[in-house]
Amino acid sequence: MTAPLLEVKNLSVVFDTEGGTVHAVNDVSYTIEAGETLGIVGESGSGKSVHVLAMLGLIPRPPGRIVSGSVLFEGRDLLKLSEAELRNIRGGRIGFVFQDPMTSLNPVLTVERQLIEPLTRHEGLSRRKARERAVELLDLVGIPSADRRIGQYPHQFSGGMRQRVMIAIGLACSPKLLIADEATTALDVTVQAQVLDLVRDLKKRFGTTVIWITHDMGVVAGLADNVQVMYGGRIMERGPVRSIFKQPHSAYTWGLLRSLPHGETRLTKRLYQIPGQPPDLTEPPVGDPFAPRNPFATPRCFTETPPLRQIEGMAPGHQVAAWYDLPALLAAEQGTER
Amino acid sequence: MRSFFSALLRSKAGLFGWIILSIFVLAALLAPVLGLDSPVRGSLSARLDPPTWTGLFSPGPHPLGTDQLGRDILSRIIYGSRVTLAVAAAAVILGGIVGVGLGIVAGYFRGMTDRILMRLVDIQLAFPLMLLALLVVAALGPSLRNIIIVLALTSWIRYARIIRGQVLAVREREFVQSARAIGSGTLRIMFRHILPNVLTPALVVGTLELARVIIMDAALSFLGLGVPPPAPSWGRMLADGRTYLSTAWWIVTFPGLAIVLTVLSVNLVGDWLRDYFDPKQRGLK
Amino acid sequence: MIRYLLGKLAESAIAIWGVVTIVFFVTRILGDPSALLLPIGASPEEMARLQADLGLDQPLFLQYLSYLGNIATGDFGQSFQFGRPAMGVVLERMPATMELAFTALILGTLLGVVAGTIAALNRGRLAELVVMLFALLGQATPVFWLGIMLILFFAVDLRWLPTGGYGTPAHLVLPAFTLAVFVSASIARLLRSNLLDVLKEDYVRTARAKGLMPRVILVWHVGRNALIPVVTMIGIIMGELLGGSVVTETVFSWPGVGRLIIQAIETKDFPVIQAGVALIAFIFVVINFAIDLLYGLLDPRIRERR
Amino acid sequence: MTRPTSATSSADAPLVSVRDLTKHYGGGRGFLGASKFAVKAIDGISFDIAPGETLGLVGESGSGKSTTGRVVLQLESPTGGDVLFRGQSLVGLSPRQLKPFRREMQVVFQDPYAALNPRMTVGDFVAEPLIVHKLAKGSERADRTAELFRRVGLDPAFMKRYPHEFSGGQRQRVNIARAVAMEPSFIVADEPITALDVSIQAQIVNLFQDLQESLGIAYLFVAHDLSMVRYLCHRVAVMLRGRIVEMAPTEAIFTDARHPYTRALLSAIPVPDPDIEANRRHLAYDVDANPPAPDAALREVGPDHFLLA
Amino acid sequence: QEGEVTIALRVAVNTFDPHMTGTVGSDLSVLSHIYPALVLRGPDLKLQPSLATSWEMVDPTTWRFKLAEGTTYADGEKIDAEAVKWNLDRVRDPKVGARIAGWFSLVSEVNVIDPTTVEVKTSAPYPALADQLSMFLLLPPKWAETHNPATETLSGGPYAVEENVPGDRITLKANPDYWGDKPTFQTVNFRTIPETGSRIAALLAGEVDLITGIPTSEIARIDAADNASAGAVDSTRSMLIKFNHEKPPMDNLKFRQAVNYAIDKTGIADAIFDGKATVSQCQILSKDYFGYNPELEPYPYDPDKAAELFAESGVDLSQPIEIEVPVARYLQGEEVTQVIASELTSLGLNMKISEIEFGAFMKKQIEGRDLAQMAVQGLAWPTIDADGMLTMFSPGNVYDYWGNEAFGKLLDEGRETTDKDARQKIYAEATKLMCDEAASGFLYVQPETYGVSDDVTWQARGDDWVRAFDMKPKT
Ligand SMILES: Nc1ncnc2c1ncn2[C@@H]1O[C@H](COP(=O)(O)OP(=O)(O)OP(=O)(O)O)[C@@H](O)[C@H]1O
Ligand SMILES: Nc1ncnc2c1ncn2[C@@H]1O[C@H](COP(=O)(O)OP(=O)(O)OP(=O)(O)O)[C@@H](O)[C@H]1O
Ligand SMILES: [Mg+2]
Ligand SMILES: [Mg+2]
Repeated sequence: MTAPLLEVKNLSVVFDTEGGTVHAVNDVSYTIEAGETLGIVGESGSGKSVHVLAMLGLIPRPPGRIVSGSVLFEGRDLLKLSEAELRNIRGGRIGFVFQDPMTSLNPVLTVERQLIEPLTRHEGLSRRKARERAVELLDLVGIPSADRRIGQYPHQFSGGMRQRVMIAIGLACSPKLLIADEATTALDVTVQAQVLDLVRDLKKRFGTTVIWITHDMGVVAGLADNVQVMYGGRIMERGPVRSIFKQPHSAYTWGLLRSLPHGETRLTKRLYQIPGQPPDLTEPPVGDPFAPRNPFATPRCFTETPPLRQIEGMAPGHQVAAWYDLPALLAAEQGTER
Repeated sequence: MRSFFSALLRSKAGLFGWIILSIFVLAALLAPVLGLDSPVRGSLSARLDPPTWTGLFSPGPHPLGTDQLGRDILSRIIYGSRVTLAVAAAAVILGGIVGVGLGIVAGYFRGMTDRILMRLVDIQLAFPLMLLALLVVAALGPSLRNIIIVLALTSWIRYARIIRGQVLAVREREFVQSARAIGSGTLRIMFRHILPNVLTPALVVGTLELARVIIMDAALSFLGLGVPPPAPSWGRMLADGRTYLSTAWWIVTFPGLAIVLTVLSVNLVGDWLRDYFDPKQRGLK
Repeated sequence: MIRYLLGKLAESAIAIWGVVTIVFFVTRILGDPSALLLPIGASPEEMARLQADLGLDQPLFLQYLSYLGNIATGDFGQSFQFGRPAMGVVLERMPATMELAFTALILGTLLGVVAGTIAALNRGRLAELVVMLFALLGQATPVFWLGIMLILFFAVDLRWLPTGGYGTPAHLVLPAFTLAVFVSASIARLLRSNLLDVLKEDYVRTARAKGLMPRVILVWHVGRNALIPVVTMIGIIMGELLGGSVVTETVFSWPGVGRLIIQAIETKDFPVIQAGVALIAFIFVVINFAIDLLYGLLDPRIRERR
Repeated sequence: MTRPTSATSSADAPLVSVRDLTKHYGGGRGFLGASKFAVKAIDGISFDIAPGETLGLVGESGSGKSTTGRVVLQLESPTGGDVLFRGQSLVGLSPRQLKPFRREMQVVFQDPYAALNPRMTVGDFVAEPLIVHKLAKGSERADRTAELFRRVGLDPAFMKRYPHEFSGGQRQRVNIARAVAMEPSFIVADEPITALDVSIQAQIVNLFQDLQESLGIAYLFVAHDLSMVRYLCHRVAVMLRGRIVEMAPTEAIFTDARHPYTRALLSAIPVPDPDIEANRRHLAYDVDANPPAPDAALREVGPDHFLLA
Repeated sequence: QEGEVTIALRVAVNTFDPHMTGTVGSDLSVLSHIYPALVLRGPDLKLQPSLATSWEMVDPTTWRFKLAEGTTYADGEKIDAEAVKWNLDRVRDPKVGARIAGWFSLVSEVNVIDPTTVEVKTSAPYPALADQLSMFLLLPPKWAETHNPATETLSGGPYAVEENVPGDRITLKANPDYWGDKPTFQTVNFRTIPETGSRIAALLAGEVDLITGIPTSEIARIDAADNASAGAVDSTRSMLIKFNHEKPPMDNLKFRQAVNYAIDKTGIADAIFDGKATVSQCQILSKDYFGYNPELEPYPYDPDKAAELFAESGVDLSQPIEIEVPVARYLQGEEVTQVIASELTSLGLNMKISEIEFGAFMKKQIEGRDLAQMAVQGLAWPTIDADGMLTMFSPGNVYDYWGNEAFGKLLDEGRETTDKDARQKIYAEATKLMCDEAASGFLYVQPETYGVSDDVTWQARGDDWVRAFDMKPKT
């Protein structure tokens, strides 16, 4: 096999705040192959956004600080690059799409200007050429009469259209890697569905590698090849999408999936809810961060941090950070209930 | 109270500002018991005596020198802090109360009320401030009270404008709607919900205004319309001493220094208060 | 758009009406000018005659009505002191005022923008401290003090520049700089805090994520947004400079409208006070009109709202 | 529809009735007589909510769902139509006249953080309705507040804290505690779970359900997430461009949707199952091309199933 | 820089019409370079012939002036008896509303005897007429028909206006057609520099040749500079504490005397004015006035005596006593007021200072007749004659608060006679009465301070005139 497109190794990020040091990302490692779509889900505040931003030097510093790790992209360690070198990669080889299209687009600049910026910057296109390309891009993301609308300002676009503009910006320089952080959270389901169709289409046409961060398990199910579940600044589980959904090995993943209504109605039963509160990242717990909320936690979970590894019976590529064997425990439980 | 001091100790700049400001305020309060020379009576024979720093341990009779009438400058600065700080604080607070009040009313009720109040602001803005101050002082005569009124008059619009803008945003916040939904009265909404959320910008405007007002008093004094004598105000000392700038530098330098230090400390304290009153900054757990 | 412009026009008219009304009534509290206009020893009869000549013996309300009526035709009356139309007297001095105000504003804005930017981009470093200390001193130093110091140094000791007066660009340097220090201090402070706010905005992160050069981000993405409140501030400062540079004008013997109005206040030359204040208000309103349009240029959302 | 007589079943009388409600923004008198462009945020909608019932309100964004909630609560006055609470019209009442109704009707907003006053302790915030309506004083008030905290599953020790010290789920609980403080019979919940992450959504939805069971509260539940709507609501109304295009019992909507927009909406719900997702096809509905006809009216097409046609 | 001189004015020139302004220090000083006057007052404060070569009082109410021959304005218009008559008629014409009309209210008739002789009749004896005419500048009558004298000028004197930058400066060029002696300087600049410090700076920077109105403490500093010197002379303005006899306790003679004893006039003159001021000799006239009484001695500074008198006066010293002073009007007037207040305070009085704006002060004084118990004030009379000056204390005058009938009678007598010696005696009596009665607090004669560049010499003078013809280039 060739080298992976992106290899994150032992990435840790902290924020120095008045209230103490927030350990936002703890020892995160994973790889992405070219063409793969990785879905990242997890608790709010579990470090999903921070770790991708940190890779490209986009966290505010201070208070942010990368304590350790390396991020190899096409063989180069992004964390060791100078700001100038990073600038050449950002928006060029790696495209970003942020969550809120209203605040992520500059309200006082035309869509055209914001769209051609990466093109003139990275591809060295002339303004005229860049504009042509920008119109194509808008066309591509499905904005009707792109030629006319490109001269408008973000506030003249609807939410869904703005988000498409964001995606067009992310894709402008045909990046190898597209990182989308909650790119559809602000959209209603019908618009979200259109955006997702668009991304699928792009993947097919350009073979783009995608990191898709979201809360919506449904979106992940429809888009991702692999899923990575984060909690308390750590990766709890990662693996092929089917395997994660069908047979989660982490109690947290299992809890997440269980809290979703599966077409049942109120009359049938109460929704499952994960007990307890998310961890305080200024004093990260020893051991498995999820242990205090985990009904299956073993004593070891409270003392020793489990590594991300493949355990017996798992689908290929499926890894979990747990000291317990969830499917076995579940089976046992079902057995007793019967 | 404990959290107040611990918060203070955490910020060096804030601490510095508080200390300087406290020194001035304390000096102002304690002026009569400090055993100072009279700030208003001088001796003609001691006219324009330079500072006597014969050494820290044997200070001469006039550590900061005397002015053109032989009055002790140290004493005038300390007594002057009473006048200057009182005038400035009164003007800023008066302007603040009026400005914040009207800003909240305008922003909350919007519509006609807002339009009328904002036209008032326009009128006042279009009226050159310095000239307004001069006209009013000239018309009413320079007295401590009139100076305060004039300074407050030039000050309220800044609060009103800024607070109104903030209120327009805050009133759309959902907690305001929620307050309406539980049946809270207008006054309650304005004072319990909106006011605390616009207090920080008001505080910031206040600190800026305090500096401006002190300087404005100096400018009015320069034109002969400041705080009337014999009350020693810093601005007045500075203005009266200006003709002696090249023969007796100490007459203006020390009151000038007092102004700079006060403005500096007020700014630092203002910044600190903004953080202190922001619960987000306070109890980061 | 037309509706917007007409509305603005009406507002401006109201503001100017308010100003001329206030100035009318406040000047009347100033008292009777006849004692000042006549040489010492003038008899009460002479004073009464002068009052009648000046129309000050009429009931206040009638005076006000005829005043409004005259203003509507552009007539601010004869100056008591100068013996010719008050507006003419004021207009004569306007070029000097405008020259000083605009130079100081431009210089001060440039200084303030540079200082504010340096401070914001060097958060927590020495450069920020130095710049902010400078801004603080600019705020806390009375203009007359700075002015006199500059005169003593540059005009008396070094003899590089004239001590005061009006005419050549050399005359403009010191007064403009003195005012500019004051202007730049407020602009630097405001810009710095705006920049810090804007730097936290999501769209700045987007711009960084595009790999744009820092210069481009600063000028196009941060600068434009941070400048919007500064523009309002400039409007207010302009108002202050037009009428409020009295002190600078005095120190530098600059023959501006501010000093003229002060002189008119001292001698109770009502028509000149009224004409002067009204003219300044008018210019202020016009400038703010322009600033409103500039707003639209800077921020398309505002353009839209009209 | 036959009106139930009060003697037999007062329980079946609607708690809230909305009749031909419209709300237009902007508009007003234009300059020189030119009429300004008006946003018809809601454009003639009618529905009833029975005591203890949950009506779900879904639809595209900007279709007027939040506006409906605000107008029903009289936080804004409608342009036309009527809102009846227990048969009494609320429209045109002064704030003073509305005050007794405020005890009965409450609201929970989407963003739990924005809905909390950042400068107030959450204890004061939750206790505020008790003060405004003079329901309790002194230690009794503190006790009642603590009780409310417990009811929504929060530690009463948190009462002295400020909103920023809480997680999203806890904040939403605080909002709910405030809403139930006066034991209302009706709550408008405007996307109360959209801003929360999945694991917390379940907590809040369960809480809503518990409260309904114990206090008999009726909800107008606005949401994007149709699977939650399906879980929580008795009936569902689908809004499009300020109109209700379809309204039916929940199961009827999910199994027997008649309006093409409803179908498009349903088809777009992401399903947390890769197998299903892999073979999904989304139905498109171009609202611009097919806006709800201005002259259309709701018609009953099935038992309690209404369709705009 | 030969042939050019620059003079700093304290206030700007407002109008070019010499009949619409009585301000000597700016308007009239500048205009006196342009328009002729019948007589001029020299730096020694004596009258000199100018347009009028001689003049005499024919009888107590008739004056006759003999004019120089061949005198013209720059456009050739004659400056003859007709022109003088026209000017005197103009200034008295109520329709013109001349501000200085009051100076000539006693003039009843002006007759042209021949082209170079003009006769002025007054309705009552007016011994100071010639002095008054030294401030009266003559406009060209024909020219004035078609021009606005407020904004335009036509030279009839040694200089003509070359450039006028309103509020900033006026440049005068020598008038080549001037009928009199050639002026010393080719160019005269008047610059307006209101701020004292800036005026001094301009002198030291070599930008101006003459400044006036500087604090006496700066004289030494200017002297020390290598390009200028400074000095002071007595002005014609006496500083005094005006008592409001209508308000207690100022009606109490002992109290008034006590105040006079309580003030250290010499101390003020020496300390505040660096010895450049002269203590008033218990009268409001200075040496230059006609009618000055050389016999009087100032009240000595004697706080003990003052305390005694205060006690004897029976006045309740705890009552507040207000002392007013007009703002920025008199040289270091506010400082002097503070010294006075502090000296009186140290004797147990309850003093309160009010600085008020001059216009308000005048209004209070004349119309309101409501001066505070004391007011620091300076008085000068342009004709430098006891008649005008003392009249301000005679009953019936708008300025008077004293109401002393005997004093009023003396002044009436003085006005009715034209015999110099007789007048002198009457005024000696009047001034003595004022002194004995302590009619006011007598302070000092305000010094007229000035600074001159080393390029020129200037004959310092005590009235306000600043004129290039009093200056000469230094050789
Ligand atoms: N600027 C900052 N200063 C301090 N702490 C920060 C900062 N930015 C992020 N954090 C902390 O880092 C942690 C991880 O945040 P991150 O934004 O990555 O979460 P997330 O998984 O993206 O959550 P969400 O789903 O809500 O977007 C959080 O605990 C957050 O409080
Ligand atoms: N105060 C207002 N002034 C003007 N227009 C408004 C106002 N509030 C809402 N609107 C407009 O009314 C329409 C309906 O808005 P509303 O917020 O009710 O939609 P919604 O269905 O709640 O949307 P979302 O799902 O995005 O919350 C929108 O077009 C909106 O822009
Ligand atoms: Mg995130
Ligand atoms: Mg909504």
